[in-house]
Amino acid sequence: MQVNDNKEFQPLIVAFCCNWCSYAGADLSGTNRLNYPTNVKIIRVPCSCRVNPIFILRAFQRGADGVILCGCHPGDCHYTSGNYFTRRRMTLLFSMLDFLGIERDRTRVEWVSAAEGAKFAATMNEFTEAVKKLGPNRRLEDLRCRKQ
Amino acid sequence: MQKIGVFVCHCGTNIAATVDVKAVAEALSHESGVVISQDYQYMCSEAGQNLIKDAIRENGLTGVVVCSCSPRMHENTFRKAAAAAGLNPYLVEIANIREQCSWIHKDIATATEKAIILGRAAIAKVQLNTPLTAGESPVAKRALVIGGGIAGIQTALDIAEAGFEVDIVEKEATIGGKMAQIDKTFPTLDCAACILTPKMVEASQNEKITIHSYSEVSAVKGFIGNFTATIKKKRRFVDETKCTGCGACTEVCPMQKVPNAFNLGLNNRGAVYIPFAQAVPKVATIDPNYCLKLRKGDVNEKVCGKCAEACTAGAINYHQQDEYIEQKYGAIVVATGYNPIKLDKFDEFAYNQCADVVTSLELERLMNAAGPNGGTLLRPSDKTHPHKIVFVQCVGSRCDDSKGKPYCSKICCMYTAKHAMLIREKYPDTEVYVFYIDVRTPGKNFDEFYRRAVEQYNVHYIKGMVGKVTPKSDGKIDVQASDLLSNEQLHIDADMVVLATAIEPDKTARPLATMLTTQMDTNDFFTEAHAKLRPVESATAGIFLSGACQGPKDIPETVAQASAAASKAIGLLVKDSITCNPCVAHSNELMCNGCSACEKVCPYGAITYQDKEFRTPYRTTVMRRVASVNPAVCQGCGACTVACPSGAMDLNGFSNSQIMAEVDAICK
Amino acid sequence: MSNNLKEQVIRSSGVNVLKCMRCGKCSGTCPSYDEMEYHPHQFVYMVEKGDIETLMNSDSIYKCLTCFACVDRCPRSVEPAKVVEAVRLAAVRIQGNNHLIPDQIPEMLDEDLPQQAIVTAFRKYTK
Amino acid sequence: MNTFMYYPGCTLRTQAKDLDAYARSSAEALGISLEEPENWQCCGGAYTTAKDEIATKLSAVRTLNAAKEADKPLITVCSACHNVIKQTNYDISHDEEMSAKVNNYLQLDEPYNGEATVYHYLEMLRDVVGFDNLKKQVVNPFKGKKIAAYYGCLLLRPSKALAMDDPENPTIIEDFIKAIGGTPVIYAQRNECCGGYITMEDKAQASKRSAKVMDSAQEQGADMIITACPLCMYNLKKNSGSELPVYYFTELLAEALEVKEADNE
Amino acid sequence: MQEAIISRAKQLLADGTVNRVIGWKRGEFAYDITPAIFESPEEIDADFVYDDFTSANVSKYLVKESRKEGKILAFLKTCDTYSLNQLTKEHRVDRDNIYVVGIPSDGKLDVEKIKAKGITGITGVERNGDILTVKTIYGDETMSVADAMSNKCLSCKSKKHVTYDELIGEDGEVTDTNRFDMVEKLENMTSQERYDFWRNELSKCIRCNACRNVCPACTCENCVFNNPDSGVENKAAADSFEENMFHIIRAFHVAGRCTDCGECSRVCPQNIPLHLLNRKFIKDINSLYGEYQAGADTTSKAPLNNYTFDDCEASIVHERGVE
Repeated sequence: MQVNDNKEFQPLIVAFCCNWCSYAGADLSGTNRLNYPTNVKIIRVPCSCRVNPIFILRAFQRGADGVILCGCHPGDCHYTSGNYFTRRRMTLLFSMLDFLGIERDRTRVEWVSAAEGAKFAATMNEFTEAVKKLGPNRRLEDLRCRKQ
Repeated sequence: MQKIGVFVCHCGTNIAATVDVKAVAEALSHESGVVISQDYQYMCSEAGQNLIKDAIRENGLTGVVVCSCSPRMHENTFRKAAAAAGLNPYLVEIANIREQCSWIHKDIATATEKAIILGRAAIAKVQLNTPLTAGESPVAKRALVIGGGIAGIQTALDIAEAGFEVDIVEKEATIGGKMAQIDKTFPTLDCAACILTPKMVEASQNEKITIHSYSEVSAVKGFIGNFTATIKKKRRFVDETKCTGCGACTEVCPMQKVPNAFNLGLNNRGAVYIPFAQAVPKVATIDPNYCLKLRKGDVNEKVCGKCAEACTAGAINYHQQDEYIEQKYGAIVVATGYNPIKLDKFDEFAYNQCADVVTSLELERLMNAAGPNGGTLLRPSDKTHPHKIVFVQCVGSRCDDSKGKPYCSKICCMYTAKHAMLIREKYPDTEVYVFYIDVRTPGKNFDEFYRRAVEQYNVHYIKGMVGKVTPKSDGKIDVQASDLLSNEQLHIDADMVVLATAIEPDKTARPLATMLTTQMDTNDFFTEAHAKLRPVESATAGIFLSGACQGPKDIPETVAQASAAASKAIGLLVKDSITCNPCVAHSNELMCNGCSACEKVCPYGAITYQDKEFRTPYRTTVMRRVASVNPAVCQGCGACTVACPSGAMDLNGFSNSQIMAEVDAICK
Repeated sequence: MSNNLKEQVIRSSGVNVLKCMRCGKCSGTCPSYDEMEYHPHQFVYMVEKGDIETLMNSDSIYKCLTCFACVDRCPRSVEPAKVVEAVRLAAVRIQGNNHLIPDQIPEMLDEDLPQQAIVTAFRKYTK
Repeated sequence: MNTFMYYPGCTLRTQAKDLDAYARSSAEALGISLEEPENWQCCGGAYTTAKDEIATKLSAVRTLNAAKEADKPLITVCSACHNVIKQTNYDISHDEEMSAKVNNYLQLDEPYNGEATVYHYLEMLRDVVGFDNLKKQVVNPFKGKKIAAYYGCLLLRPSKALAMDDPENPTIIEDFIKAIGGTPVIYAQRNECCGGYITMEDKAQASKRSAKVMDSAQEQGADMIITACPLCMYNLKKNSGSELPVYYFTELLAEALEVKEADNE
Repeated sequence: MQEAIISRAKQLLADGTVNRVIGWKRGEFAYDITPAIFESPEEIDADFVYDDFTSANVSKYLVKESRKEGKILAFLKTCDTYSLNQLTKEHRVDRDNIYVVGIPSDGKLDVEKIKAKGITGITGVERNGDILTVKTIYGDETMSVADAMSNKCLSCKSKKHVTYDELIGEDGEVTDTNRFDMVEKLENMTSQERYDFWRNELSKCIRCNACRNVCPACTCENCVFNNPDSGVENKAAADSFEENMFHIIRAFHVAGRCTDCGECSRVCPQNIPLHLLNRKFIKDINSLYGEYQAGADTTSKAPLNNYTFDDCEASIVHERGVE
């Protein structure tokens, strides 16, 4: 969580992006100068299927307010099948987080190809807004990790 | 103790205009482990790289973080620079502060703040980087080409030319494929046999090439550089080494009612046959479904046996069995080709009801000098000369329903123009109508060719589609069609109808893809590794694609792709060993459960298991099943790392602790 | 108006006219082709353009035999006969626009005419 | 004994009494019991493909539901009834919106969603009796008769819904002809429309269509033509201008089984 | 039943089919039954117990035991056979080294439920149809069997043994239970209500690891929570997040592998309904990817190691029902 001058809540968003599609899509939105908020910080992974649920929980533990996972569109995975596994894993994980009462809008999976710079920016804008509306993550954080 | 160097790039003003690079360098200099933090105009320039190299040498850096453009841009540049200065290239990390920071944000304060956080994440990660060395795996200097059509032949010739052994596996009794059945080729109208058969002979005479005809690949194991294939040589009841191809057996065979597959059943042949005069290998084959002796079941019975009597070379062997050959290959090229689809679902065109409604490939045989009519175009029904011929385009292509194929078969527009032209040339008294939806002629000299058919040969091209073909009692065929430009429904009294039948991949392609763990699309065409940039490679390393097995193609395109696939295969075969991407998975045997979860999600079959002995307390040991990753096969996706419940499986370069360190640094 | 009509026809027919690749096979196969002013492929194209009223005012809508030859043979699964039916319904549903009125029936009858024909014609021409 | 629910339809009660009578007597001879549903209504004559018409489809659903409740397959012999009922059944089981609307309207004890099985009489002969079996029961075969099968449009199309035979190269009536000892004549117009209901207002068009069918059959040397549809029968006989005899397939069946006179005095 | 089991165990030891038996013996109290290894008929006669309190699933012990010399005899209730099958599928046990005798299970008793009726000093029980006679040092008490039945048996999913070498008694069928009712009830709550429910439950966790230690799916050589490289190493929960983390990850790790044996909740000293987490995954898997019962066979692909091209998107979670 970041607090800026006018004290509007600024969520911290962690975005996991696969190297081949979504990270390149993020680069493309940069190349095209398409703005999205500074709240979003990208972590590069080889494939969306590299993202362990533990990473996502860890981000929430350390104070992230939203976590989004981006990968190649189903069928386009550089490694042929990675994102299909991702899709099942994340569907079940998100469903479980929802079951535990964690706000469902804090998590998201989006397929962004290397050509979809505009979609990447739009997705990040939307997601940041959605998380902003939810307010700070309180239900799934480690109090010891909160910034004083 | 870590000694990390941080290098912040201005990228001219690309970064420096929105990110206060000096502030970033300053802030990052306070991070733990950082011993030097500098900024520079252009880090990727030679001077910039020298800055990094000098810093590595002078400060004995253990890790480098470059805050610059996307790693997709210059990661390799900086890795090379590090390696030149003696630092393992995998100890370099990039913080992307251009594409993912300066270019998308406007406010300098927040952009700078974000750049610092991204730098911190890279520093946190690089602390956990380990030096990686790319592994090596040997390459067997032999290629396997599956399919002996023009694609397979061209690929094999090119590979052999480069000095490597090649095996062609062809399921039919001869190589040559579809091109051997074709009469003339567009857009030059030279005779297919005249340009193909020399290549077939060349292939058979090339000492580097081994042709396994009447054979199929029954199993493939291994990985790039190191495949093992099992080839099943089907029994042809003729000893290939003895048969001289004299054809005496084919003449004495009393069973002459076998539909001649080479002529698409338009005439008959014997139960023992040589597919066509220029067949390679020119060896007879007995069809056990028709041979009077073999059909009996007991070959010892005194039935027929005329071919054996006629064969002076003693090549006929009724007792022959299938033979299996196992061979190691460094590269595999798939060239399984295509077939016209079955037309059972399109009987509005009366293909099954009228002998004079033929497919285009059948027309090739009907017009071919070596075909059933010796090159004179005659109606199959009554052997009379047709005076009005209607061509129907897109039969089974571009369909949205289950009857046909959704794609354009690509070659039909051109071969139809060729057929029309050849007929008009040879039989000026024959009227030719072509019903088309679109005429697609992209290709060198293609449209000119089609225009010639219209302008010079006066072929009637009609925009519209045939709706119903009705054979009549007088032998004519009523073709009911729409003419969309004149907005009328036409009835043409034709003598023959030729259907430009959609083409589909050979039926053997799908089981082969499973065997090779390569991808296919829903139409059973092999999928290339990248639609634009890697068009002749499959996504599975070491497997290449040649010809129409990858998608509909004409001959020039097929040959071009065949040579391209060959050059890719040669590029692999010239190497004694291949360098593997070191960012691969590895399993910690002490933690591995041997549960096979990782193996199940691995798209490359890179994970195998073995039983290993482990020490347990009190000097006892226990056998456990543990996973090991073949670094030559693993591509580093990381699917296994998440499937593994104990965390025994981890990924070099993107380890659990590295990613977690990034998460922590960002969330700090 | 015409946009509403187009929507109505598309909804009523359940046909996606955009799937048409303009091959004309429907018109090539249509047994009523010569009786029609507008032909099956034109129905599809004109509905796509939104030019429905022209079709509604044409006699062509009463010439379709609903034999489904175009439906079965269309390579793109467009189902032109369903478009014709939808346009005809749009026409006869207009008050007073029935194409067949009961008073006309007696003179059409002959002793062999099966009532199937009468029932069907009523279904097709009348609302 | 196999029992079916048998739906005759309106025309079989009036102009096509033969079609009905021979169907019944032949079924009896073949050991098939046909039960007529109570208070059946007209099928509607033509199936409205429009998605926004429900009322015109209800009577077919009522018939189908009667078969479902009786737990018997529904059998039809008139091509038009068959077409309407099969299309209704297909759509109601594939189109949720339609099924919801119909069930909302009908308020049956249990919603109807396409559970009933619908057979054409010919399908019953093929799939239940079996043409081989039928052949054995023929006492009066049509030896040497060249018989042309006329499918028309309603029996085969739309093939997705009717699913009776290959719509372009059907064999069911030809196989039937072989079973009763005749020689089938294949001709191109056998699956093209006779002109149908257009005969009401455009005799010329109906004549053109039916003449084309008859000519096509005659050209291939047919001695007679057989059909399952009263309207086809009407158009071919009345409008084609051809002298080629046209019969209902049931008539030939009854004759082959020698039950023709018994029921049709 | 105990006699039949004991006599069969002794036979199989005597004829050399097996050299060890895994069974159960009694602890300090009548209802305190724990798994134990027996190597001789004498040991069996002395200590072997099989009664209404014998709930413990012994299949997990076979991970280690089946790697030892010689064959081991295991008596498995229906639910235990699912666990063993799953372990076989994951190569965690050497099935060839195990001789499985399937025994019927008509439901086991939960002593806590008996105690909750105010009954103490229990020395034994006797079942007579639906009536349970509890013997205590203070005399006999009666209650209905159903009231004393352990929760996991109340929602028994199957009376059918999925693997065995021989059976004692008749085999049953897969049963149709309402085991997802509670999961569904929670799903229909609001997000805040669910959060409150789980906060209340999970905050009771003392990280004793009993759930992990008893779970037949948790047989990792080294648990990720003990692995210093995993980044989530934590041996004792220090705060609410870590309670969540432990249970979410544990449930996720057994998702698609959990046979729903219910041992986790049975052994939880804090009575946290941990099985609901597993059942939530099972329910989701069944509804999203098709019915799947872990342990029903040894060949099918686990749902999380499998996919289809048209699987639903993760957004399905965001689109459904109650927020």
